Parts: sequence; C-alpha cells; structure tokens
Amino acid sequence: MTLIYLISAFVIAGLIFLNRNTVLNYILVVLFGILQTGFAVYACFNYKNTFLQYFSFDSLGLLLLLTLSVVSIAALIHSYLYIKRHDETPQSRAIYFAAIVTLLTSISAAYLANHIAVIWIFTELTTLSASMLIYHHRNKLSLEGTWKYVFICAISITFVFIGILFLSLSLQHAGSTDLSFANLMAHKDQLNPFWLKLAFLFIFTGFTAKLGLVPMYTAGIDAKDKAPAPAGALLSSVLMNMGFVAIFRLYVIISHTSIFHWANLIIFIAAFLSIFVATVYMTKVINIKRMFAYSSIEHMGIVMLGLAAGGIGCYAAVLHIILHTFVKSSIFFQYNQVYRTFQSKSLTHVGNYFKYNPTGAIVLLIGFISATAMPPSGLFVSEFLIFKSLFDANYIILLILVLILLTIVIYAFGKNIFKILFLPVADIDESNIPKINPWESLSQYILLSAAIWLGLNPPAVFVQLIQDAVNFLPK
Amino acid sequence: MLTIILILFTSLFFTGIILRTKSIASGRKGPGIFQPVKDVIRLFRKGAIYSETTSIIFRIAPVIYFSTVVMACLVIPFGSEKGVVSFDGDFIFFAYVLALGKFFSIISAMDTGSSFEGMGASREALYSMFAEPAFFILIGSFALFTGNTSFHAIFSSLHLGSSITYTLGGLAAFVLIMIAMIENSRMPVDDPKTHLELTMIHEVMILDNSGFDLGLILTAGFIKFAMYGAIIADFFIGSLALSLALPLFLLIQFTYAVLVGIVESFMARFRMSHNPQFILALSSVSFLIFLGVLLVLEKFV
Amino acid sequence: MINVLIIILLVAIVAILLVNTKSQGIIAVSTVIVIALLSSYVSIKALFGSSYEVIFTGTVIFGKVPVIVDALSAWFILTINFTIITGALYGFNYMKKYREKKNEITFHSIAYLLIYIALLGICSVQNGFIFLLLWELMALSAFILVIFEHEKPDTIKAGLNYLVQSHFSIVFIMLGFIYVAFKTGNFDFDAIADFSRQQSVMAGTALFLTFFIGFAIKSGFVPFHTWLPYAHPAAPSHVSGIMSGVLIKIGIYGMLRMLLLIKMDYTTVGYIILFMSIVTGIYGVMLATIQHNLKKLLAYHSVENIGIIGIGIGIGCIGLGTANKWMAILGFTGALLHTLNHSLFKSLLFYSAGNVYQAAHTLNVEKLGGLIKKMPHTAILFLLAAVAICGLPPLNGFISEFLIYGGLYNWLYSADLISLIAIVFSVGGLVLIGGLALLCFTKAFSIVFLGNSRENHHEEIIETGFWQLFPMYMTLSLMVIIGLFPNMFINALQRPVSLFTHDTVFNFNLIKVGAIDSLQTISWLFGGLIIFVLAIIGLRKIVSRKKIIETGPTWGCGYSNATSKMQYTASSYVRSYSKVAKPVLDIEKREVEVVKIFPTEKHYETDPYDKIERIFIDYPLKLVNKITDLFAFLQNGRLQAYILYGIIFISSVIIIPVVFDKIAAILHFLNNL
Amino acid sequence: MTNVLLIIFIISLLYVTIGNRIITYVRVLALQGVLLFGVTFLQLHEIQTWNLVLILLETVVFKAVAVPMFLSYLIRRNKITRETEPYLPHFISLIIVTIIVVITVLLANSIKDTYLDKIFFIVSLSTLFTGLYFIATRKKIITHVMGYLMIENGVFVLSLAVGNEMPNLVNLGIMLDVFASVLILGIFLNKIGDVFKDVDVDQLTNLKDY
Repeated sequence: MTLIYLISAFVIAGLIFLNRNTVLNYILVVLFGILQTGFAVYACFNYKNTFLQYFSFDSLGLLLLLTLSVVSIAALIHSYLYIKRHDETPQSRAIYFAAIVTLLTSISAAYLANHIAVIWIFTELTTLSASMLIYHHRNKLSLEGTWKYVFICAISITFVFIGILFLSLSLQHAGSTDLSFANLMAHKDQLNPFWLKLAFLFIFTGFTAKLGLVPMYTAGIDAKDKAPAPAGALLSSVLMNMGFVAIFRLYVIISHTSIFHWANLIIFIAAFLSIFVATVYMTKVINIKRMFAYSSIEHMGIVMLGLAAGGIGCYAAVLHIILHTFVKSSIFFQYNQVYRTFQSKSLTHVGNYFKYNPTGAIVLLIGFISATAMPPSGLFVSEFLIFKSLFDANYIILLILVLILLTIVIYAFGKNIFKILFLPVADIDESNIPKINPWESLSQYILLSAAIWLGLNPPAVFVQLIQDAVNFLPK
Repeated sequence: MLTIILILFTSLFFTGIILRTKSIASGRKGPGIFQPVKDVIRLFRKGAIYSETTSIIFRIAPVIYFSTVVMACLVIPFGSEKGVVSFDGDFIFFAYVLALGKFFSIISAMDTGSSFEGMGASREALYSMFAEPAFFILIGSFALFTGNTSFHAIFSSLHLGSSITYTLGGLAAFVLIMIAMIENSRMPVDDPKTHLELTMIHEVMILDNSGFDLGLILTAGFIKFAMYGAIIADFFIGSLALSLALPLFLLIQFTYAVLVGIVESFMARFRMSHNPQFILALSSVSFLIFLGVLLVLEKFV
Repeated sequence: MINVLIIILLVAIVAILLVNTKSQGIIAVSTVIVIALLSSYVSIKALFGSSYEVIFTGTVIFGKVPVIVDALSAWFILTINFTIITGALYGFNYMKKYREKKNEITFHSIAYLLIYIALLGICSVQNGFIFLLLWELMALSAFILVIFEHEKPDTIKAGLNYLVQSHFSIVFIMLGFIYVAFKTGNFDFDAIADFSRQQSVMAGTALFLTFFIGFAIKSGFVPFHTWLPYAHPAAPSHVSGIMSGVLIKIGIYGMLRMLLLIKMDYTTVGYIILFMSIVTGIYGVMLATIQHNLKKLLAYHSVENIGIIGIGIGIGCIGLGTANKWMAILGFTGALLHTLNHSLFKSLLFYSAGNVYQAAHTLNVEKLGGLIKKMPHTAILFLLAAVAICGLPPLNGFISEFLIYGGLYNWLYSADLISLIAIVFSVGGLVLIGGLALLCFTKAFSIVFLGNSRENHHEEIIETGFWQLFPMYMTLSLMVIIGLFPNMFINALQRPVSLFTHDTVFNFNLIKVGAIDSLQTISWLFGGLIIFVLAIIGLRKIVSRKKIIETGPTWGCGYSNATSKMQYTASSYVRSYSKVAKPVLDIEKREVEVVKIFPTEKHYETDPYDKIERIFIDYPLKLVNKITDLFAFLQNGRLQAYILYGIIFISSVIIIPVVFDKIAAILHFLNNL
Repeated sequence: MTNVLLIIFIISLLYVTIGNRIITYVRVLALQGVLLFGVTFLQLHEIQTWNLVLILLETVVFKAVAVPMFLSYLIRRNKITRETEPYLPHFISLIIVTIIVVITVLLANSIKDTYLDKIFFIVSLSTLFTGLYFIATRKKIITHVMGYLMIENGVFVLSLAVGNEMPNLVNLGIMLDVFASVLILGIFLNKIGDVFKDVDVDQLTNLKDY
C-alpha cells in the first residue's frame, strides 16, 4: 500500500504537471486528497507494521501523518481558492499543484521512514518541491527567497549527509552498517561516542533548516514569506514537523547513550537562542507574514526545550508540535483573507480588520490567543507542562528567562495583532474592499477548535499514542 | 448630658470674651460680652439672599455643618460624667462627623463659583487634612496610656502622676489648642478680622451666606470653640468631684478664651505658604507625645 | 447546578449570535440575572452554614476538579453578583447610544457573560489548573470589554497594557502552582494544604509571597497598579464599574484563599502586606488628587481603596500571627466589608461618570461645571458616593474604616515597640488617606457639578433616563442600608471570618469586642444625625416663612462682571497641595508666562504622570528595545552570513569545550604551583 | 598512488583559490571529478559491474563532464564576466586555505581511530572548509554554486574515508543530491540572470528584517 501510495502520488503529481486542463487538474488534486486520506486511514489500521523495509507506521509517524492529512485537505481547499482568485496561467497552476502534491507526499514518506538515509532523501525532495512553491509568483523577491532557501537547504542537507557518514563510522565500531533506527537502537551500547557526538551535531544542525531553529532557520523565514499563503501554511507547520521527526528519531537513540546530557545541552542552547531571536524580531517586523514565521520559530524553540527537559516535557513537546500545526496553518490561511482585504502585508497599511470581516477577525484573535499560549487555548496546556518539566528538571533560571522572553513576545505580537484587528488605518478606500464569504473561514475554525479540544480534553487514544511515541525516551 | 449643656452655655459668651480681650488689649471700649450672640439672633430673624449660581448644596450645607458640630458634642464627656453617648472608638466618630461638616462647608463654598471662596475652600481642605493625623495620634497615645479607646474612659482613667506625665499633658493641651485654632480658623493660621478676601480662609468661604444660614454657621463656630475648650478641660478635670470640676471647667474655658484673645491681638498671622509646615509640626509634636507615653509605659527595652 | 449554569451560558451565547442588537442586550441582562439568582441562592446557603460541594473527575493531566462554595467564596460571589447585575442593567441602557456598532455589541455581550462565569468559577473552583484557565479567561474577556471603543489608539494601548500585565500576574500564579505540583505532584487546592503541612514555614511564606505578587498585580497594589489608570478610562463606564468593583477584588479573594490554605509566618507576611497597603493607599490617593480626567481619578482611588482593604488584611494576619483573636476578627471583617462597600460606591461613581461623559462628551474636569442644575440625580448620586468613599458618616464607607481603626487600636494593648511604631504609621496613613480623599472628592464634585459651566457645550446637556438611573439608585440604597444597619452584614460575615480565626462560629452580638459592639450605637447616631438635619431644615422653613428670600449674583468682592472663566479650576484648587507634595509627584507643566504690560494670550496646563510607571514600565521597555536592537543585524539578508551562522554554531560547539578543558588544565596547573 | 592523487586534489584546492578567471574554476572542478574517479577506482577491492557503473556515472560522467559543461553553458548564457571578483586579495586566500589544511591535519592527527583513513579525512575536511570559505568570500553567485560543488566533492571523499562499505542507497542519495541541487541552482541561476542585470550576491539582499 505504501508503495502504491508513493507511486500513485508521484504519478498524480506528474500528470498534474504535464496537463494544462483546469478541470482535469482539479480532478487529479481531488484524487490526491482522497488518496492521502485513504492512506491515513489505512495507516491507522496498520499501526506498528513495517512496509518495504524502510517505512513503518509507528506512533509518532502515525500522529503526524494524521495531522498532515487533516491540514493538507484544508491546504488544498485554500490553494484552490487562492489559485482561482489570482487568475494564474495554466502552467503556473499546474506547477503549483504538482509541487504541493510532491511536497505532501514526500513529507508523509519522511514521517514514516525508519531509516535515516531515507528521511534524508525525502528531505531533499521536499526542498525541491518547496522551492517550486516559493517561486510561484515569479518576481525578483520570490526569486531571491527561493535562491536563499534552496542554497541554505542544500548546505544543510550536506551537513546532514556528513552527519550520516559519522554515524555510520560510529556504527562500524559496533560492527554493523545498517543505518536503520531499529538497528542503531539494537547497537546503542557499542556506538562510538566521539563519532556519535559529531554525527548528532551535524545532523541536528542540518535539520534545523527544516525545523526552523537557530542556526539554519534564516532562509525558512524568507520562504514562508514568499510562498503563497496556503503553501506557507504547510511550510511553517507540517514541514517543520518533518525536521522534528528526523531529530526526534535520532534523539531517541542518543538518549540511551553516554552523550545524552551533552545532546540535551546543545538542544537547550539552540532552542533558547531560537526563542530569543524570535523575540527580537517579533518586536521589529512590519511584515505580517514574517511575524507569523518568527512565531513558528519561537514555538519550535519551546518544543525542543520540552524535549530536552525530559519527563512530562517530552509528552508536552509532541502535543505542542501537533497543536501548533493546526493553529499556525489556520493563521496562515486566515492571513490570505487579510491580504485580500487590504492588498498589503505591511502592518502600516493594515488595520481595523474586525470591521471588514468579523468572522476572519475572530479566527485571527483565537489564533493569537493560541499562538501566545494563553488559556483557554490548547497550547497553554502543552506550554504549561513544558514549563513544569523545566521546573522539575531544575532549570529555574532558564525557565525565568524564557518566561520573560515569552511575555515580550506576547506584548509585541499583541501590539501588532490588535493593530491589524482594531485600529483603523488613515487613508483607506473602503469602496474596493471585497466582501469575504464567512464560509471560507470554516476550515480554520475547525482546525482551531481541534487544537483547543485536543489540548484541554484529549481523547484517551490520542494520549496513548503520544505516550507510545515518547516511551522509548528515559523517564 | 451635662457636657452638652455646659458647652452650649459657655458657647454663649466664649466669642464675646475673645472680642473683649482683644478690645481691651488694643485699648478700645469694645462691645459687650453677648454682642456676638445678639448678632446671631438678629441674623436668625433676617431674610436671605442666595446667589443664582448656587444650587441645593448651598442651602443644605450650613444645616449639615451645624448638625455635625452638635453631633460631635454628644460624645464629649465631662470628667467622670459620660457624654450623651460613649462607646469604643467614639473619637473616630467625633473626627469623622466633623469632617463631614467640613466636606459640606467646602462644597457649599465652591458652589458659589466665586474664585475667592474657592481659594478659601482649598486652603480649608488642605489644612484640616494636615491637622487630622495630629489629633488621631494624640488620642491614640492616650488610648495606649490608659488602655481605653473612648473619650470618657480615657479621661476618667487618666491620672497625671509623675513630672513627665504633666509635660505630656501640657504638650497635649498645646496640640489640642492649636488644632482648635485651625478648626475654628483663628490666629495664627487664619485671621478672621483681615480685610482682604485673598488672605482669609474661613471667612471668605461664607461670603455668600446670609440670614438664617449665616446664623447657623456662626453658632456652629461658637459651639465648636466651646467643644474644644471642653476637651481641653477634660484633660485636667480627670476624675474630680463635680463640685470642684464645675468651676475648674469654667475657669479653663475662660482662660482658653482669654488666651485666644491675647494671641490674636499680639500675634500676626503666618504666611499662607508657611501654614502647612506649621500644621505638620503638630503631628510630629503629637508623635513626640506618643514616644513619651511609650517612655512612661516602659515599652522601650 | 454547574452544568445548568454552563448550559444556560451556552444557550445565551448562541442566542446572542442569532438575534438582533436590541435583543442581544436583553438576553445578556436576563441571563446575568438568572445566573445571579441561582448562584446567590447557593451562596446564601453557604454563608449561613451548609457549603456547596461538587467534585468533577478531571483528566490525567490536571487531576480532579473540586467545586466548593464555602463562606468566603459565598461572600465574594454575592458581592460580585450585585455589582454585575447593576452593571448589566446600567450597561444595557448605556449601550443604547452605540446601537450602530453591531459586531462590537455582540462581542461585548458575550464577553460580559464570559467574564461573569469566569469570576464565579474563580471564586468556587479549587483546582489550580482550572483556576488558571478561568483566570486568563477573565483577563481576556475583560480585555474585550475594555476595547469596546477600539477606534481610539489609546484604548488599544490601554487594553494591551492591561493584557500584558495580567499575563505577568498569571505567570506568578502559575509558578506558585507549579511549585506546589512539583512538591506534591497535584494541582488541586488540597495539595497546597498538604504542601504547607509537609514543607517548612519558610517555604510556605515564599509560596504565599509568589501568589501574593500575582494577585497584587491583578488587584493593583503599588507598584503593580500601573495598568489601572489606563484601563478604566478607556473602558465603557459600566465596564469600568465592574472592573474596579469586582475584577480587582478577585485578587483580594485570591490572597485570602491562599491565606486560608498556606501555613506561613503570618506576622511577617502581615507586616509586608500592611506596609505595601499603606504605601498603596497613600500613593494612590496622592495621585488621584492631581488627575484631571474624572475616570482616571476614580481609578487611582480604586488603588487607594485596595490599600485600605490591604491594611485590613495585614492587621488580620498579624492578629493571627500574634494570636490576638479580636484584632484578627476586626481586621478581616473590616477588609471583607470594605470589599463590598468599595464595589458599591466605586461602581456608583463610575456610573455617574458615565452619565457625565454621555451628557458632556468629555471627562476632563476642567471643561465641566454646573452640571448639578442640568442633571440633579447624577449629581446627588455622585455626591453621596463621594461622601461614602471618603469614609464619612452616615454611609457605608465609615463602617468598614471604623472596623479597621478598631483593629488598629485593639492592637495597641498587645503590642511591642516595633508594632507600636507600625500602628502609629498605619493610623497616620489611614487618616492621611481620609484627608486626601476629602480634598480630592471635594475637588471632583465641586468642579464637575457646581458653579457654572467652564465651556459652552455644543449640544444641550440633559439628565439620563430613569432606567439608567435605576441601577444606580439600587446601589445607593444598599449603601445606605449598610450605613444605617451595619450589624446585619457583620453577622453575615461571621462564618467567612471564622474560617480565618479557625474557631467555631461565634456570634458578634454575644461577644463584646470593642468596635463591633459600638456599631449599634453608631447606627443610632447616624439616624439621629439625619433626623436632626431634617429638623433644622424644617425649623428654617418655619422661621423664614414670611421673610424675603431673593437671589442675586455671587458676591465678586467688588468686581462686578465676573465670568465663568474666573471660577476656581481643579488645578488651582489642588495647587497648594501639589506644591507641598512636589517631591513625590511628577507633574509636567507647560505655561506661557505674562511678559509685557499688555499681556497676550496666557496659558497654563499641567500634565500629571506616574513616577512609578516611569520606573517600572517605561524604563524596562526602553531596555528591551535597546537589547533587541543590538541583535537586529542577524536577519541581514546576506546568504554568506546565514551560512556562517551554521559554521559558527558547529565549530563553537566543537571548540569551546576543548578550550575550557585547556583553561581548566592551566588553572589546575597554576594551583599546583 | 591514491595518496598522490589526493595530494594533487589538495593542490587543486590551492590553485582554485588563486585562480582569477571563472573558467579556471570550471576546469579545476572537472579535474577534481577525474581525480575522485581515480581514487575510488583504486579503493575498490573487487570489481562489481553495477558498483563500477555507479561510480563511473557519479564521478567521470557527472562530476567531470556534465556539471562543468553545464556551468560553462550558464556562464556563456548569462554573459558572466570572466573575472572572479573576490572580496579578499588572492594571497590572503592562499594563506587562509593553507591554514585550513594545516588545521585539518592537526585535527586528524588528534583522532585515534582505526576505521578512519587519515589522509582521506584530511583531504575531505580541507575541501569542505575551502568550499565554505569559497562561498563566503566570492561575489558572483555562480562561484557559490562552485563552492557548493567543492563541498560535495569533500563529502564524497569523506564517504570514502569512512570506508567503502557505504550502502548503495546512500550513494544513490548523494548522486541525487548533487544532481538535483546543481539542476535547481542552475535553473534559478538562469532566472537570476534573466531578472537581474549582473549576477552579483549584493543584488540578493532585499529580504531582511531591519
């Protein structure tokens, strides 16, 4: 089935790319949607099975796959709306959808891969397809953004490859060559710590480009800024999750070796720096989209903090990243409506959105509450637990610093969001402000309410899945 | 019950005595002792003229002012005799009920919309604000001293034994007199006989009152004087027998009045800008008294 | 019961979303009243004996959720209910002027219901996690309520300021709960009790102080008060009313709840609270006196009154610490009663301010004047509320302050030197607060309502309608009742207070503790005073029956044509005060002096600012900007730089430990020398 | 024999740093491709056709022929000037690269590992860092691509250093990587050539946040 899925998905992508007929395109897209959903459902029934030797439906993969499928449906709907409005050429439309299908497929494959090299290959694929999406508008800035993204990703992918080489080197000490995670786990005690350190360092640094963490987060911001909003939603939610999966799978193995604390230290440093950078730019940016991108950076920092703090923090980290996926994607979808209303992404030209589109304004408001993890949003639960884990692990100073930074973030974020929502802008011609159909926000409401529901009152099976995902980690 | 009668009685000629003293001091013949009372009575008979700026406030304020003063008198004991009412913390009631009166006299002054009266009002408010702490700390220290928190209990159980207690008594008397001066807006804080509205405090506030209302206000003034006189007297009467207490009371009231007269005729009013410091000084004096009390009770270790 | 409330709430919200603007208001008000009736029923039962208890089985993460309405909760719930109802009634009529802002009104009504439920929840839920959720729900809905007039940048600024500061408060409270959960692994309030049973007294004190800061921010203790003076003027008047009447009291509730749960060094805590409260009270009223914006003035008075309540709590704590039972009783009774009183007269004052605003379209007192002739009801209501807030007889303010005085004087006998000094300063502080309040409210009342109008308003000023005045008269009547028959309420306070003194319920009428005993007499005296006043008025009528009563111009001391511009202004009224208090205050002056013999246009305006805000808010913000500016270069758009970050990261991770090892080795070597 | 090739490889690095015409870089890259083939070939224990084909494809066909041709095509198409405009003068670059080599030697020396072939390790690391340095100090965008390719070569050598039991999967991976990235980079380079007047990194600094 996995094979069928992969092949047919790529075939669909190819077909979309080749033909220029609108109807046919959309039929294919719908087909893909069905395929994706079907695959997700199939995955649920084959929990803990392995296919093609390189893919296995473990709990983390399953969780994120389901998340992705949910978000991808919304993303496809919004892409349709987006493309329809921007009267694109058939060619660009074809490229767009082909790219998005490839992106989603390769991300799903990467989630499920149980072999680091396989993850690596699919990461490469995501870079390619993402670059297509970023270049969608074909103007100077998008070109620049794409160039940077591709280049940084190429460099970081090389880092990852070097890391893999070191990993294999350290595995040779265990007298084995198979780089699958299961095998690594089996030989976890014989792994050579020196090479393992280097391996972790390079792989971590490499994947920060996807995960959106210091040091390689930089190009990701431009990418999310330049990609069309629906694609941006994917880049800043599910793609980041892919980076998380890659690091997490290696981290699970590291956590049973002697360099565990060293690895934690590195993660702490990177995570804290990410939160700090996010804070710095939250107070500075005037470009709304980039602001959301930085907020994602901040959240990834929090997630990694939770992971490194251990204990309940690991649980919270997985919970947080899932909830963040829902919230951030819906914010990006909503952003598109904001842009349509004001035809600008600069804070100086946007304001009093509440007056023109209350439905959307509420989405943005709830999104803000969730993104700043205020109660009663779901993310409050995960963030609260992460703080608690930091407290339990005696990182009081770190906790206090983070809390201060987050408060600054709330201040900055709030300042901008309320400007967008409530403050009227000086010279605005109300005549050519389009009336936005409230039903377009439906999917966003669904996603947000899902985030709140999963946070405050998680169903038992959901909790169980997360428990399984983290129960390889030392308690 | 006895006190209120005595206070009303003394208030009849209290201001008269002051005037008499002043006229004697300045070598004039001067009016008779009962002249002020006669004036008031005439006022009661007169009609009234109200400014068209004023509102209901202006009409009810004098009444409330008068009634609060009378109310305040109710809690004042006479030596070992209880006042009309007496309860724990009645001096708090005393101070606050007077404050109520002040509140209304101030807003009635503001009601006329005259800049002069406003000036008076603001000064009145400021000075009384500064005067309050002195009073509370004073009574508080005596409450500590005697272990009671009502006028009657304090005064009846107050017996000045050692020399230091006498000094305390003296200081207390001084503070009380000064507070009385401020409350009745007399020298050295305020000069009722000045001719320039800019320099008045209490007088300027009642510029627009006339007839019955003015009468009430003046009467209230007399009673207030006598009231404070009574409190001062209570300090020294203590738990004496009535036969001694009565003349002593009258004597004290008399000397108090004369004292005021003399002060007024031989002293000049302070500069307005100096008044706050002076009034705050009272608070520190009463704090001194408090420390003295601590000394007496050997609270210092 | 809980479920019923939730269902009612949800139904109401859905209904509000469906119907038109007018009926939205009606639905909101009626829902509020229904919920209020239900909760009051429960609370009254709790207040006189049987406390209400339900325990929900929560989730694995935050454990079970007990919902308990004991006497303390009951008192606060009742306080909340009354003000919320009057607020709803007043707001319904107040909002009629804004009917065209449909979305805002929908939003507003829902937020009003949410904040009410949140408040009720906070008073009754006994699980830290849910407590936090409700706490923030309250903050958010309050924010929504505040930014009703969101077109004004100041409103948004105020709202944001409020939101961020309340987030600070939630952070502190959260830390407290996390600390408890860290020690006991449990979030509900019993865990706190366990905590203080297991841990040392010191730990308990530390925990309490953490919570205290959190709650102090919400209730606006100095120096955490800076959000108040912005949020209140920005909000619609009924919202200011409930914010100042109820919202900041919830902080007080939190403190008292924690006092019940945590075992600590009561005396120390008491002294801390007492000190902070005195500072709060005096500072608040000192700044209130120099404000020109009526609502801002009232906001600073809320700070002052929180100070008074705090003094009560402080005395209570010290009473507990020094095992001086009567002192504790007086302190807590005073504090709780003053909580109710303040919520009454402060909301009344804000409602009156709202009437003024809607009539004259300004809150700047310097532009107002002579309103008593145009709107007598509002004027009288404001006057009485002012009398009450100054703690003057015969209204409710006096009663609670009297009790607190009673506590202080009761402390005298059992006191050592230090506490005696403390007493003197508290008494002095309390008296000073009273005096300043008097100065301030004589100013406020007389400048706004008395004399002549200082500006000619473009449209005719008219008294607000009956239905808007009705809730105000409701509030007033309760105030009068408390003033004249305090003992009813004192009796109602027996159970809440006895929770603190940890003894069986006692009957105030049987025991003869000084101040409470004398309340009876005082209420008689108040009655007497009123009767006496009426009698004299009657007498005046009789005497001046056939006298000529005429009217003329105000006596201008010889100057014949005085204009309304020559009246005493607010700034001039408090000028001598502000000269005395200069060192504490921070007033920016802008004036054009008279220069030539024939002076041109002269003007003089003062602009009061909060010194503490300068230190605690403005300066840190500047600092943050400075620091963030330092790092603004990171995202500089240069590809090389971006790659460099990666290299730096990797190489520093490799090199730094090595370097450290070398340095350590060298140091070790040097030590061995 | 292997060592000779590797030493030539390092010399090629030094040569690159002082070459002041773009075409030189292209040639050097081609040379490196050939060298890599030689090295890999010598490393093979027994000749398997499949493996051999793979390596041939990867090194000679791809690194030595296809990519250089593609690059020179790009240069011609975008009329890129022939000078390599470095930020730093050549001799400084030379010194720095030498230092890099020395450091890597020291670094490799400090590692005690039987599974690691020292000289390979040295070569790969120095290539890696030279490539990064190259990217950091050259103005033209195409030189960035070249620097990237150089890094790839370094990685390739590293993979040899690790020992040639590398699973084919990974070999495929690296091929794909090089291929894809060069392709993508090339395409966008073209685009950049179309959009901007001259292909200079200073053109690409508009997306920033301050």
